[in-house]
Amino acid sequence: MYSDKVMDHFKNPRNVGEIENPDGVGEVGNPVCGDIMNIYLKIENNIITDAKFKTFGCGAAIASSSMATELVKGKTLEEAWDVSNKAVADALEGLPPIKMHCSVLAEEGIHKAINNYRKKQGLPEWEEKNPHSHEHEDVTCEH
Amino acid sequence: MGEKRIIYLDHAATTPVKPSVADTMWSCMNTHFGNPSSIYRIARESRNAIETSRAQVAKAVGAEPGEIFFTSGGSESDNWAIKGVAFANRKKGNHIITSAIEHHAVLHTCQYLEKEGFTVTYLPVDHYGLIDPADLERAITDKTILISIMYANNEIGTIEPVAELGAIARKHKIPFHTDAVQAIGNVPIDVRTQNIDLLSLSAHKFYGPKGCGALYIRKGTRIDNLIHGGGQENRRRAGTENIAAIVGMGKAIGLATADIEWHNTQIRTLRDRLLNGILEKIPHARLNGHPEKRLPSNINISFEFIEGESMLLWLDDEGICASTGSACTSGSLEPSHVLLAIGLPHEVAHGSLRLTLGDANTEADVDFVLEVLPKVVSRLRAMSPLYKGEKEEKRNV
Amino acid sequence: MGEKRIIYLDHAATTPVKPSVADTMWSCMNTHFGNPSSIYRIARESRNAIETSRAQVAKAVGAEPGEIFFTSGGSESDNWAIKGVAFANRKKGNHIITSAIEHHAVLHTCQYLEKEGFTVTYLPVDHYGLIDPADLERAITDKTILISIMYANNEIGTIEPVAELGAIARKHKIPFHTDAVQAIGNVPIDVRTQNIDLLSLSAHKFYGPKGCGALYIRKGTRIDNLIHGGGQENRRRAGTENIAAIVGMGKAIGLATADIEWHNTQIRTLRDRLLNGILEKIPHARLNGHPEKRLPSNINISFEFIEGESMLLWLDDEGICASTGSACTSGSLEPSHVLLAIGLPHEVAHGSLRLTLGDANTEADVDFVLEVLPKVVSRLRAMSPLYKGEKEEKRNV
Ligand SMILES: Cc1ncc(COP(=O)(O)O)c(C=O)c1O
Ligand SMILES: Cc1ncc(COP(=O)(O)O)c(C=O)c1O
Ligand code: FES
Ligand code: FES
Repeated sequence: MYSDKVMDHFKNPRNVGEIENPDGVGEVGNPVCGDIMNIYLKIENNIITDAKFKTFGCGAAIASSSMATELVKGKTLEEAWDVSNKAVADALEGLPPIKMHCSVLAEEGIHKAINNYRKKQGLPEWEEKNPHSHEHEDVTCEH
Repeated sequence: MGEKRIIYLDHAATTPVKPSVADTMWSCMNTHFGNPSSIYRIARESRNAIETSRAQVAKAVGAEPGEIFFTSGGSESDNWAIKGVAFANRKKGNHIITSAIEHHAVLHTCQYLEKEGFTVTYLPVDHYGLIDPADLERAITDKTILISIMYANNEIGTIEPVAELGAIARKHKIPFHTDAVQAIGNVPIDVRTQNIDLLSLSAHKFYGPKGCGALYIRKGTRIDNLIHGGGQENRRRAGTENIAAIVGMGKAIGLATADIEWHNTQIRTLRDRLLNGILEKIPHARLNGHPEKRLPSNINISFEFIEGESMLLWLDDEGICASTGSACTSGSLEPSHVLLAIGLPHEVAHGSLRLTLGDANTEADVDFVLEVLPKVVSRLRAMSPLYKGEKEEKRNV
Repeated sequence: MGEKRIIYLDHAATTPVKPSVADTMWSCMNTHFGNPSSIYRIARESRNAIETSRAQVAKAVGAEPGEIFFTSGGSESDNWAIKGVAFANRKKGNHIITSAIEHHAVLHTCQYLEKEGFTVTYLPVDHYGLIDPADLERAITDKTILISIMYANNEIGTIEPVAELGAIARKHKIPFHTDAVQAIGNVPIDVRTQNIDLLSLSAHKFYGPKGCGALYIRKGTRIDNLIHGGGQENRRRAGTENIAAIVGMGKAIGLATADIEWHNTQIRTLRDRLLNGILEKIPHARLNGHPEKRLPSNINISFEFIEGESMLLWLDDEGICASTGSACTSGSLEPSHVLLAIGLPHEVAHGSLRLTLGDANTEADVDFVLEVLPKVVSRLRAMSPLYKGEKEEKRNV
């Protein structure tokens, strides 16, 4: 069901944990649906110098968190903002269709953390291109 | 990867076919291929083989052979019982009573009937998953034409007070169906003393073949056919008989019901070793289902702060086959309707694990799980945002 | 009695499982027992095995794998197709068109639907058992929601003009179902070019296992489920998958459709030897069904003045397995509805014999039948009050 890459990031997740005094925090998901993702960012000079996560969720959710944090490390905030859920899924060598929403969650986690940082800096928040709507087959999750 | 030792703990999902049953089926497939409806000798041999099996199934539940009808499995049996009785009795009424924790083969069939103009009452259950007979009695109206309550639950293993429920149905002259797919072989079943009018079985749950089941229909019960056509199964279930599977089912049910007491003691001992070990070693874990009125092979346990699918993946990696009540295994949003019905919060239901033991499991299997599972739970808790760590653990234990 | 050589000539009733298929199933039963809905590795292996088989079945009829749904056999497939489409489209209309010579799995299902408020037109057939496409066109009303016409008849072997019938259905945008249980392996089937929306198959008719079939459902066809429950078969057919049988079916359909032309030539040659021999040796015998548009393996022949069952008993005594009407009608008083529909008088219909050849039959088998059958017929005619003896025979020949 899962690619080797997903299993690798599930079994050996990178960047698990919290950052002390993070510059940006993103909390997304809902325990009711079985998924919560917390993303913590360290940001210096507009560059993400460290990223960590904590996730309650399925294999795909954990692997997506791991991959997303890997992808944004070292990127500027603009570059990190453009890391789409598809990029996360592609980097994981694909996700089953019904698990795509777990990668959406990762994208949103990063976005929220970035906006949390911008807000603290007194900067205007960036707008979500596709506001939260990840689909589970025919049901769309509404929080 | 290499061949890894497999520890199969998902016997409620399906069981391996007993080698002796598989061999019987294989030789049956190679000898008794004649269509039992035909007139020549090899066809009569097929017919005899089927009738022997029918008698074995009948004996296992205390029915007459003429009351046993072979089907393609538990789902077909449930669908047939419910739709068949509902449509045949529509002139009398349109009300059906079932429970909130039935298998989907019952629940989705009832939901379908709701679209067809029937009204369905879904009885609630208590925290153990037990149905209160008084609730059943209260739910009955003069439009009630069918009561369908499962014998034992497939997820949490709770055994319902079937004889009592059956007695209430009988008193009100309403046909009583029970889905005994999980119960057979674990509980002594007697359709006469337990007032059961219809009962569903599925062979692959007791080391028989997949794709074969049976419906017991008490003589005199009004029921429409579900599969129309040829005159097989005394004109009640069309389709060329699956002789090999039917023979395999007969053999398997004989073995499964031969010595229930002894078998249960064996498996319960092993189960309790596993259950107690888990509860001892892992904090924030709770057993779901009734502590005593439960299938001897079933453990269903919730681990707070973590999610089921990720547990399963880790266990699979160690060669352990288990299942969960988390919706994430199926990618749907709602976790198990059974766990919600017994009052578990969504996030706890998501962290549930079902381990169901079988004949081939050993103490070594149990001890291996007791070694692996605590590590898996700790590892997942360590990355869970819901888990506040050691401190909370100490406080709550 | 001792072991007698069996000459099996009832392949339309059922076929023996090919040894290679039986072996595959046996080993599958012993290795892939994991419930395909589960998440662990051994379950994924089961799932892969099923998907391979689905692709094989799809290829055999020119469908997409996602349009193939496994069932418990031809009867279930027919019931599902007809009831499923009927109930799902009831708001549009309540009229169904089928033919007078369908298998009981179709006919009895239609009769059941008549009780449920549907109207059914049973198209007549000509003396060969052929349906006239113009009759179909005329029968269509704006309430017609389903057309179900079999591909090839199981008794007389006549092959219907399916592509033409399908084109008419398509033109009127009415779903077109065909029961291809007897046709597969004998006729090249392509659901796309033949305008087929639903198609029934049964594995035991092509040397696969009993209790396993498939329904092809063209993408976009509105159809209700017949067996509700778990999410198997893409949520359209509940029940734990019969993995071994499904794998066996895939393998068998691959073998059966690999080289239809060659296979047909072989079997037709043998069949014609038998048919011509019978017509030569036995007076007052006539072939039923179409002389050319017929299954290559099928002989259906009426012998005047005698009755079918007594023929079968004599043949069985010689080790020859044959049938009269369809297997499922045995034990009923009415002769075959198919033979009546092609215009046979009752008494002639009663004296009909069906011989259906298969892969293992040899010239020696045929010659043995040609030796035995004339004696059987003479013996029975000698005691028939209808038979006026030699003189009449001479007059008519
Ligand atoms: C034309 C036709 N349709 C349907 C069936 C039913 O198939 P099964 O007996 O496998 O259910 C048969 C054979 O019995 C048949 O010949
Ligand atoms: C309680 C119960 N009922 C019905 C079924 C359905 O049986 P099957 O999958 O054999 O159709 C199952 C198992 O899946 C079950 O556990
Ligand atoms: S957070 Fe609810 S499904 Fe995504
Ligand atoms: S967390 Fe539920 S599907 Fe991924």
